[in-house]
Amino acid sequence: MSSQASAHEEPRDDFGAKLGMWLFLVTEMILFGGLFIGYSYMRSKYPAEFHHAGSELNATIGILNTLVMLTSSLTVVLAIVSLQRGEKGKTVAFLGATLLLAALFLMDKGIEWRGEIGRGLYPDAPHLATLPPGEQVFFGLYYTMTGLHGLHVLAGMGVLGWVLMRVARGQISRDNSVVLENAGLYWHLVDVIWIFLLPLFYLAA
Amino acid sequence: MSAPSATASTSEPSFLVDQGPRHGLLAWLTTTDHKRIGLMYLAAMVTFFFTGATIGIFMRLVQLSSLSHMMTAQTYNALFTVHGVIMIFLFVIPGLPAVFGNFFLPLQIGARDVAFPRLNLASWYFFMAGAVLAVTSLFTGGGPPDTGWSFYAPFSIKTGTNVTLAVFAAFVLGFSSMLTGVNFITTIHRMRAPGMKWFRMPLFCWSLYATAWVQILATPVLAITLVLVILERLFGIGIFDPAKGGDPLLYQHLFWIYSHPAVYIMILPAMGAITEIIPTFARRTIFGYKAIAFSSMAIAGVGSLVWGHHMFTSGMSLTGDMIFSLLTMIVAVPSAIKVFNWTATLYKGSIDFQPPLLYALTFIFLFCIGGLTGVMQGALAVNQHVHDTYFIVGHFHYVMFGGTGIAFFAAFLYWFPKMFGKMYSRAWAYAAWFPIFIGFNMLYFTMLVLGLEGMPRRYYHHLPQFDTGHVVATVGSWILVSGLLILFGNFAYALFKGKKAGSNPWGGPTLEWTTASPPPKENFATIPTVTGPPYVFPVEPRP
Amino acid sequence: MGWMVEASTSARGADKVFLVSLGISVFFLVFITALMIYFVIRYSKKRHPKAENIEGNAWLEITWTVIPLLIFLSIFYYGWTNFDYTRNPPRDAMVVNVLGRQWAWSFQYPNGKVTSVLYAALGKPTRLDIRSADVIHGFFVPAFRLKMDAVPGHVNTTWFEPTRLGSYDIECTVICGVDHSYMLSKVVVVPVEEFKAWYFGGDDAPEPGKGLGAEKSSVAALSAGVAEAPVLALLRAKDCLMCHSVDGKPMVGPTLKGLYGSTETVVSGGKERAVKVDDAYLKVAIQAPEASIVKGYPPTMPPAALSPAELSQVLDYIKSLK
Amino acid sequence: MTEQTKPMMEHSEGSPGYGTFVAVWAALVVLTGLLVFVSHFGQKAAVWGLLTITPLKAGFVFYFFMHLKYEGPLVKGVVFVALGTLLIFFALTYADVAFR
Repeated sequence: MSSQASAHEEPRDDFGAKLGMWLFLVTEMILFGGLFIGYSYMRSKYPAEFHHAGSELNATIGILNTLVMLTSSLTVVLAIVSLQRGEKGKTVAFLGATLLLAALFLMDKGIEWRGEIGRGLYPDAPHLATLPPGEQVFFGLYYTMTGLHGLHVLAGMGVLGWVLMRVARGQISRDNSVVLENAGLYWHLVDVIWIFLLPLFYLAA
Repeated sequence: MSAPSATASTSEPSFLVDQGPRHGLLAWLTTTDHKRIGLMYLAAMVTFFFTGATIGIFMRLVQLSSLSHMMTAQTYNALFTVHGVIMIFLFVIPGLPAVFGNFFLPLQIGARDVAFPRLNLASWYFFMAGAVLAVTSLFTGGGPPDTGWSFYAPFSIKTGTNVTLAVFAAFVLGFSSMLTGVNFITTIHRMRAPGMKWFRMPLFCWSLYATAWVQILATPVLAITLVLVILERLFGIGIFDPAKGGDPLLYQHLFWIYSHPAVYIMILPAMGAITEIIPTFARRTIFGYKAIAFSSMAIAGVGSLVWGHHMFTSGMSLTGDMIFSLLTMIVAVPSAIKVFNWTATLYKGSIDFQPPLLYALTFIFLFCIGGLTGVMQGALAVNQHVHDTYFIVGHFHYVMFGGTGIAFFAAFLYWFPKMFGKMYSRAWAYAAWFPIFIGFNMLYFTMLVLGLEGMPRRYYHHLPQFDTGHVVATVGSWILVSGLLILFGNFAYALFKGKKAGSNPWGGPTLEWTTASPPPKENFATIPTVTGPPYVFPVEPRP
Repeated sequence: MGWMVEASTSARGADKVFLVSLGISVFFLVFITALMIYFVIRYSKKRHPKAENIEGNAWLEITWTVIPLLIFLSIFYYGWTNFDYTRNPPRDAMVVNVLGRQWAWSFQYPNGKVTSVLYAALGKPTRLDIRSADVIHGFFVPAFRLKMDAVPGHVNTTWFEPTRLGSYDIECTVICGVDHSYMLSKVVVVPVEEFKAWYFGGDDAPEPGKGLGAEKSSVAALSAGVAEAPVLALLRAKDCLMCHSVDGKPMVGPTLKGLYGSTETVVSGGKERAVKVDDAYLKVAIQAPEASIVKGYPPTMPPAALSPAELSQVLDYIKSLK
Repeated sequence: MTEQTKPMMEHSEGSPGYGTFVAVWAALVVLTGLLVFVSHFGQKAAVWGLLTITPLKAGFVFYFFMHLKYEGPLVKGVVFVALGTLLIFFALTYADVAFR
């Protein structure tokens, strides 16, 4: 990691890289944690409104997306196993599958958002303004949290796509699998966050 | 360090000399050398500090009743907001960790660099990007924000000024802070020299370690809070807007969950630097090494749990008031422990009263006033009176300026010869102390008194009974600034014309003093092996 | 605190806590400072050339951990009891609804009377239910050592029992916009009989507190409407001056100064158009404001209920403000 | 670089195969089904499901997918500190919210 011109090349520190990644994930956990605090604060303030507003969401899409997300997490972890066993073809295939699933997830999400926006359920919409205050907050949180999660999915796709390319070119192999492992850690965290979002929004009713 | 086994050979060129393929400014902007990055932070921060101070001077001038027409109330509100944003996010929070932490953490633990040098450079760019955004927010949109640096909702979501961009700037700066935290923790865990056990680390490193944890655990909450403010302003998501069922108190909780621990991000590295200076000039080992190390961790831990004391008058539940007041009292204890340990370190030493020690002891005095006024307002009944008055303004300037600011100067005086290989004029460093000390107390002690009399903070226009106090404070601000100019003029002069400093002008015991001044690019010719605790005197002379 | 007025029971309690914590603080500060100075002189290089390496002392460490802890905890407890007192109003307290808005306070009494200065009877508890109409404000009476924020969406309660006649400052302590520092008022503490005379009197009941020095303050003069043009009193009574200034200062709404005859961009029905401000426009803008809001201002003005006579009076006044 | 050579050995030997992870995935799907099922029994059941099954699922992902099972005490400690801090943030916020 130290500069190229260095006369004293440091040995690569894979554990250090992983520790750094975990510390970064800590910041992500707390980032969403802040939103979870906000959610629980508001839910304890407006239990009935949250219950009612939750019924406006399409639980089927939410559950479907959960399955997509869980499966994509599986394919990433399988990609790591195959990389460590030196099965490059499988690694590429698993990562490709992950990317496809991620795209499917975002598509689902897009369809869902479009439906809700079509029904006038978005911040500052005239229809939403007629609903009780607690429900407006529910939708504010819903768009913020799923939107931020969606951005993380997008970022994760970027990272995994980059890793996929480098695996295909042979630049990432079993000797430096820590890159893929770290990308995988990030993806799993995105998965964990969705695991929490499902009951908070879709199963609240 | 008792007889570190290796030292730098004097033949290697210093890190200030370009050694890569690139030269000049470009070499600096693309460097991954922690020392160069530290200096780049330093250059930026000194600039911001003087910008913030200039704004402060103007704020004081307005409070002279005869000059109150020099600007409108709107301009004044913008000034105190910008003063707060610059000083807090661009100077005090990153000040010691980003400048001296970057420069000296690897040197003190005997490493060649931090764990992620490129990430370190990225942090600097995030920092500069945030700074540029903050400055841009002054001249675009609806003009500079006028909410105070705390951006309280719902005012911050209603005002027509350019809060969105300013808040985004703070968000980016938070990113820089978090990445630095990740970097430092990994560095301390992975890069310590052979034999550098945890309890052989210099205490400055301990304080950086504690700080880094707070940076990681608290900053994301600020990030998300600021994102919510931006979304609120752009899309009206309604989480903080009472008209839509939102709750301004939720904003305050989230904001202070970060921003109180931020105070400890500011003060912990300052305490660490002081802990380095005192044993060096007392020529004896630190009193109670473990107590100081653990108190750093305790401050980081308990300090993250006291945010509610900013909300005693907000209508929080009485239970909340009680718990947060109790925790606030408890967090004062580890700070007290440190003060006692520092004082005890002077006992039976052989004190060499050099400028860094003078400033370090000044830190202790001013920090005591800051800390004790903190305890006073942690008492609920008193808080109710002094909250949001000049008492608070005085208190946190004692902590942040008298504490972190003075510690920054002390650290700079202490490490300047190591960083640049030059020595400043000690006589002028002493001379600068008098106006700084006198002006500081005239300015901020008066504020404490004004606050008790009922002068609210963030007031463009004050009631006539506060006239005298404001005149005293304003005159104090002039004296203070003249001292600062002498201090930094001295540094600037020494940078170009200073006498050469040896590798260990103070007789410092820790590893950074075993290498050349300024250090070579690789820090150490061979990585030292550590065989004992950090503060061992007498220091054996280097071969 | 000799130089400050204690004008309520809560002030007395708060000051006691303050003095105790101040005493402890000063003691610690002097102790540490004196010790530092003594050590620096006594153990200077010249007097004490050979340092002794003392690594620590467990008993000493424990002592200076436990003693400060106990002291701080007792300060906490003492502060809590006096705080608790201000948060639990007695049942017989008169309830006054306090409303903060940009940038004025108003006080509504149980019988419906509304004032811009808070009247209170000596020795009688007054409970304050504090609300805000827009952003957060802070309700602060230094002489009572009492502070409570006005938070939109919340009702915050506190109370006081005045122990001294007089008029005391009310200040806003939370930054709330451009005129934050002018969001001032007074608490006027009067004898019970005087308060009753005003409270139970009709609209023409004499203002209490004359001769207490209240009228000396510029704020009180403003509020009492002394020597004000009648039309200004009308504008104040209709709450116009809460949002519009007459001296060119920007507030929530556009200033009235220099308004007449100017050309403004207004938004109506989502479209922008330029309008010359004349009698016709002003009449619409006053009576149906939501139809055409000047660009850059929030659409928050309520229609003003003015009689035709009053309306022409106001129009003439606006014309006169060049 | 120094004394922390212990955690370096991690998963290189005895690292789990495809089967383990597929089994974990199946368990996660089953738990999701259970969560949805439970949430049909009214608000109270849904909240209890949220508070018990969801952390369990997250725990599975952390423990197996994110290889926490195979990490040394340091990484486990990092996660523990993060979750502990969040928990305390929640608790102290509720010190206000729950007693209003």
